[in-house]
Amino acid sequence: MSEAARIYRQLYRIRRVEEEVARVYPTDVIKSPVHLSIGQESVSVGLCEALRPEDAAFGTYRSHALYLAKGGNLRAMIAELYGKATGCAKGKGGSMHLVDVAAGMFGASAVVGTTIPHAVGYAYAVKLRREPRVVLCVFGDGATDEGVFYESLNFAALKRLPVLFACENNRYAIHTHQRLRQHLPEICARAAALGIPSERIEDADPFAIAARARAAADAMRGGDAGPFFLECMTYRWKEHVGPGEDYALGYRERSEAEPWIHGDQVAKVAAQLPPDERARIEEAVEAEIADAFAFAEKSPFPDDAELWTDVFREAP
Amino acid sequence: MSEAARIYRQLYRIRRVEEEVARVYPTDVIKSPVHLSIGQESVSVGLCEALRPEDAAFGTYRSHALYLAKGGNLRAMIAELYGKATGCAKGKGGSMHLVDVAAGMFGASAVVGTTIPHAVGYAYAVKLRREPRVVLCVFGDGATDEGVFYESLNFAALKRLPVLFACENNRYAIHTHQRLRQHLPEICARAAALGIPSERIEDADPFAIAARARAAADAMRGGDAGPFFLECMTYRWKEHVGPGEDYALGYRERSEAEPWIHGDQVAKVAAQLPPDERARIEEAVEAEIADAFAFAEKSPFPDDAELWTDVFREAP
Amino acid sequence: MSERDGSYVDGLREAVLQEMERDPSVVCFGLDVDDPKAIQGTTRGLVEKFGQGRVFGTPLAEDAMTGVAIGMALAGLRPVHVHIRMDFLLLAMNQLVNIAAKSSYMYGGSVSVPIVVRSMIGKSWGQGAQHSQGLYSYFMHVPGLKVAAPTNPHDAKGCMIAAIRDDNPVMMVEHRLLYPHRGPLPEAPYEVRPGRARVLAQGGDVTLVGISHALAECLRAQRHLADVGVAAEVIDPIWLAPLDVDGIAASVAKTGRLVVVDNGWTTCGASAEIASAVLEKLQGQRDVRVRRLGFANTTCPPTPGLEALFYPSARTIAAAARDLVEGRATGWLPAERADAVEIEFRGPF
Amino acid sequence: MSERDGSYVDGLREAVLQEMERDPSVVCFGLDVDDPKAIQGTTRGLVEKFGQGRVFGTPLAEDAMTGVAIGMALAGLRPVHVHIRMDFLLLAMNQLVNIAAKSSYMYGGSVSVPIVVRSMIGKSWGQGAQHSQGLYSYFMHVPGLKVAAPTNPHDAKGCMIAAIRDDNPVMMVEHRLLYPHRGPLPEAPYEVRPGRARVLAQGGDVTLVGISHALAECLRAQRHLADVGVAAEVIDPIWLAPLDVDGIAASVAKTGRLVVVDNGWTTCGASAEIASAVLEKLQGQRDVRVRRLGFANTTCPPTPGLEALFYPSARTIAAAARDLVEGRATGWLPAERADAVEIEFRGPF
Ligand SMILES: Cc1ncc(C[n+]2csc(CCOP(=O)(O)OP(=O)(O)O)c2C)c(N)n1
Ligand SMILES: Cc1ncc(C[n+]2csc(CCOP(=O)(O)OP(=O)(O)O)c2C)c(N)n1
Ligand SMILES: [Mg+2]
Ligand SMILES: [Mg+2]
Repeated sequence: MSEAARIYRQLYRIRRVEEEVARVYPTDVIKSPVHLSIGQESVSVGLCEALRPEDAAFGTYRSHALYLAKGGNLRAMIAELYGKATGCAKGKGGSMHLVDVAAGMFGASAVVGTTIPHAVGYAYAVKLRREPRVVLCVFGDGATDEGVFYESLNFAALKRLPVLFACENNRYAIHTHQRLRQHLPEICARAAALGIPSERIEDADPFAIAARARAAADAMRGGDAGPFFLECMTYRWKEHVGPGEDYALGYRERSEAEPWIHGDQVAKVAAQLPPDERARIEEAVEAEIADAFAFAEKSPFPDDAELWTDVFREAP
Repeated sequence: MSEAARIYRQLYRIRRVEEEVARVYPTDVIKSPVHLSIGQESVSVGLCEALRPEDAAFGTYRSHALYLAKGGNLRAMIAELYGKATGCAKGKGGSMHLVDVAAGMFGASAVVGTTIPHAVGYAYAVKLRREPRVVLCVFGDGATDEGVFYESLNFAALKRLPVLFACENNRYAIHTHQRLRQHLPEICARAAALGIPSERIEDADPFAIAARARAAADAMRGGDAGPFFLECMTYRWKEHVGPGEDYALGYRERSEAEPWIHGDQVAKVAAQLPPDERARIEEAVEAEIADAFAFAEKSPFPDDAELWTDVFREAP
Repeated sequence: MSERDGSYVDGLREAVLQEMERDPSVVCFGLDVDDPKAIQGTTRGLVEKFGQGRVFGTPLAEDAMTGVAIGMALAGLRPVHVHIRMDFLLLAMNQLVNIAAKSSYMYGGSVSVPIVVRSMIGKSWGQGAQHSQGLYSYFMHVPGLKVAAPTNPHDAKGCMIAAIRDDNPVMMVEHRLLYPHRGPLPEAPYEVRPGRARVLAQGGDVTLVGISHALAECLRAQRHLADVGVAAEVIDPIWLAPLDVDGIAASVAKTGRLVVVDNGWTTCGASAEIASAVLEKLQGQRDVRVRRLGFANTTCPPTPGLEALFYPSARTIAAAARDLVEGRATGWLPAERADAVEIEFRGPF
Repeated sequence: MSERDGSYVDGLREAVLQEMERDPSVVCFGLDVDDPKAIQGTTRGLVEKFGQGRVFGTPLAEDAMTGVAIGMALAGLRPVHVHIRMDFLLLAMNQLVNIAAKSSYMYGGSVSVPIVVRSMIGKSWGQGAQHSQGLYSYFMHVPGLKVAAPTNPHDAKGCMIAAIRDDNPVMMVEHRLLYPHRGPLPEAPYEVRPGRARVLAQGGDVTLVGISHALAECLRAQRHLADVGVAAEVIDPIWLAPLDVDGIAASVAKTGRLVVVDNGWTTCGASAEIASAVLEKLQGQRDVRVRRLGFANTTCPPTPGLEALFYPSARTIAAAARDLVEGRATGWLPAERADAVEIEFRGPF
């Protein structure tokens, strides 16, 4: 598959999965909070395009896109949202805690900023064992307010760890704009001051993100190049949590969204493909999605006894 | 009094108080940890020279110098070290928790970095009430590793608060050099990245510190100029905690200390004064110190019932 | 004169509003306090009325912002710091425990730290591992903090006013499911101070103590128990620190049986404290039987079936209380009754 | 074959050293682990032997470094993270409680977090408000964490090895005053696993449970009590989570009297848990009298006279136990005895 085809398949798949989640949500089959990435897909897709299957990724409660882009199992994800025993966390995690160890998709946490040091610690292990792997660490602009962000970057810089930090800057933490939280909205400068080279990509172009991420990742693999910081500007189309829109709330104008909606990366990349290739991709994805929702639908809920398992990992 | 005389009096007084603390320490009259500022006096003295009595200061467990420079009561300080009821915290704080509200000397805490946000919050109140006051916030280089440092500076910058941040950089956190904790040892750049103008003073010259601090403080008084960040290089002559030296431990060489000992600011400022003026100052200070130790010596220990008071501030 | 009615949300909002009117040193801040959702309405209108100096949203910085609140308090303000989840207070433990709780003591009484920290406990709709914890026993553990957990609109307002006027740090524990609850809500300001638990239903067979939202379950359990002839006395501690041990013990001295139902884990929790304090107090006077109920000793799962098992409910509380009264495992579990089901919470959050 | 002797410090050091030799995935880090003082000697020699990759000092960043440990564990390492004061763990609560304790459960068993967190409790020589806290009840409270509080060199080594080999997060609680204590210390590696409290002295009149350094005081109290004809059974729980309630209850079933002496505050503390768990277990079988002792319900003052009052001592424990046995306030306080005084700790720290 060409890079464009690969990227389009990812973009389309994530967009459509989330649209389906939004569509079924009002029927209450998903009885837990969902934070959709609609509009932001190209960031995760571009970043993961630079990764190898054996690389690791850490995300947030808004990680449907990252999970899928990194190769997480779709059936297990939808089943997890439905709270089913076949979910990626057996129904014990939910949308905010997606995990797929086989795909290298680790920890997604509901507490902002908390997985940043996990990525750094994982990278420490990778470097100690001299493995030619990298770790992708994705978080929002809100996370860059938190102290743990600085502590983690400082340590990654000090130990020259193979971490690709990626800030998905959609300008908002819930309903609060970055300018109401940071005097200087220069997140790259913060990373640079700690000794981490950094760069901002303004338009969420997945090819540009992939290219920059690949260069950074390949440079740090197995060596001493140390971490890199990418700030990817993007925009959340839906409400902070839930399936709807929220322009009526008044904290932002629809006009702010419009350039992003017009510049939609899913449509842009679609336009790069020959129509038949595009159709083939879309058809396959639609079938996969239908299968995943059907799988989730018919999977059983966990047994009551499952309440008590997994608190501790029992000795083998 | 001339500025030189004022500064010398402060420097000499702090140096001599701490020398006396070190002298009596082996007799066990002080039964708690002491973190001496010997060698670092000029930083607190220069900074406080820029303050007015109504300004507030926040420090650390290593705050004998700051407390005295800010006008803290000497008798109450020595009595506190002795654990006496007449101490500034009635014997319930000790050397690490010096306080003198009347002198504007607030909170000194034993947990690194914890008083930084207090200074910021205090400054918020000052600004809200439009008072022409500033807040001095002193901490070590070690504190700039901690997340709370970044969170606090970010908020101070965002709200344009009248805080003079002052990092007393003696290069060590206990026995660990800054280069083992930070990839880039550019603390000023960290403040700048958050939107706070910053400057480093290399030689701990109290006149230079005072001049820079005064300019910054006066600019921010009652207005919207916002915080300023000063990094003051200095050197700790004694061990991290306790009255002795520690060059034998092996984590640093005496040769590293030597330029600082040769360039001792106490001696330098002394040399600027006419001998008789200097003698008068020294004599007065010696009498004051003798009085303070005698006062501490003969003060009573707190009554047993004091164990139970002050847990809560009782309603008036 | 007919009493005014209002919700728990109204109580919280009105308390802060009235105190801010009365006392210019009161300020209110926290993530999202000034956003369109206004912390489920509890901070609605404050910024319009008092301006952005006294009411403001903050960066995400739980640790520093708690320290900022302490610094404000040292400068004479009375900050109310709001958190949408109690779980996030785990980022603020250093400032709360090492500083706020200790400042008065370790500075020999020369300062005080009158801060109020509001935080919400989530439940149901798959809040999951990190949005469901009731961690107030952490605050009860440490001398120097006060803790209120009001369960109705009247007390929400009264505790909040008392908290703001208190010269010490006070933690306000607010359960999200209580927010829509309605009840009498006097308009004029008043305080519900620490010191006195409240008896909500009288009975001689067993004492049910319910903490935060668990009180609502206890009140429903009391009706299930009445159906089978067991008379339960239901007690609302209101304040967890200081705790009215005497008030609870007085009831247990009568019933001889104590069920403490917590909205948190039992191990080293509020239920452990209440059980052991009451038993210490009554030993030698009265033989007492005791049972602690709380979260299952697991992490909270979001999937609905397991989530329901995770929490004590009116029915499981009633069953445990009856077993205690009869001194044996009766196997009884009351049937659902339409008038004893919680209003369902529906997402997204 | 004569048993080898060693100190608590030796036990801790040897455990980590042997495990690092056995298992290349074990790493050890924390502020100052590689400095000349080597955490009072407990990490001495490790960096020389295993290199700076596996043993390293860190920046001051308790929150992130705890997260780093978790990330390492997710990648298959077994980190031992060291803190010179338990008080500093208040900065790490989010990672410990929201992540380490919950990862296995909230990721449906697909990951585990085998980290060991060592931290020290300070006492005496004016450690004061923020260098004296025994906050382990915070860790007992949350499902998913294990907690060990060994009181002698043998158990220090055995618990540490068990902790490192455990696939779950384990908190090691180490009291500074125990560090110089000496005792039998077998050379070959062995585990002291959770599950079994140890009876250190037998007696039929009262059960003394001592946590961490409080156990040393209980052993001295037992001698004071023997002087007046009271036979105390002394129990060391060793592990606080999981806790051997059955073992303690078996002793109390015999004596009918329980004194729990903690090295922390009593409210919602380990002593509240032990008292209520034992009482719940024995109710209906045996009438039990109970007393909890711990820190005074105040902040720890540094001045020596008040500091001495802040802690339970062998003498106050003995007095409380005798009062419990006699069922009245006897007013007895044993005289100091030369063979029952703690080796004095002298500063600077
Ligand atoms: C430590 C913490 N504080 C507050 C919250 C509440 N909260 C949930 S999501 C969120 C916004 C985070 O914004 P950002 O990091 O930009 O991510 P985005 O939602 O935009 O993807 C906040 C404040 C939280 N979950 N964790
Ligand atoms: C949060 C925290 N972590 C660790 C410690 C242990 N500690 C005490 S002093 C100190 C060094 C701090 O260095 P710095 O801030 O440079 O101050 P200095 O002692 O050099 O004046 C450390 C790590 C502490 N007190 N608090
Ligand atoms: Mg955002
Ligand atoms: Mg330093």
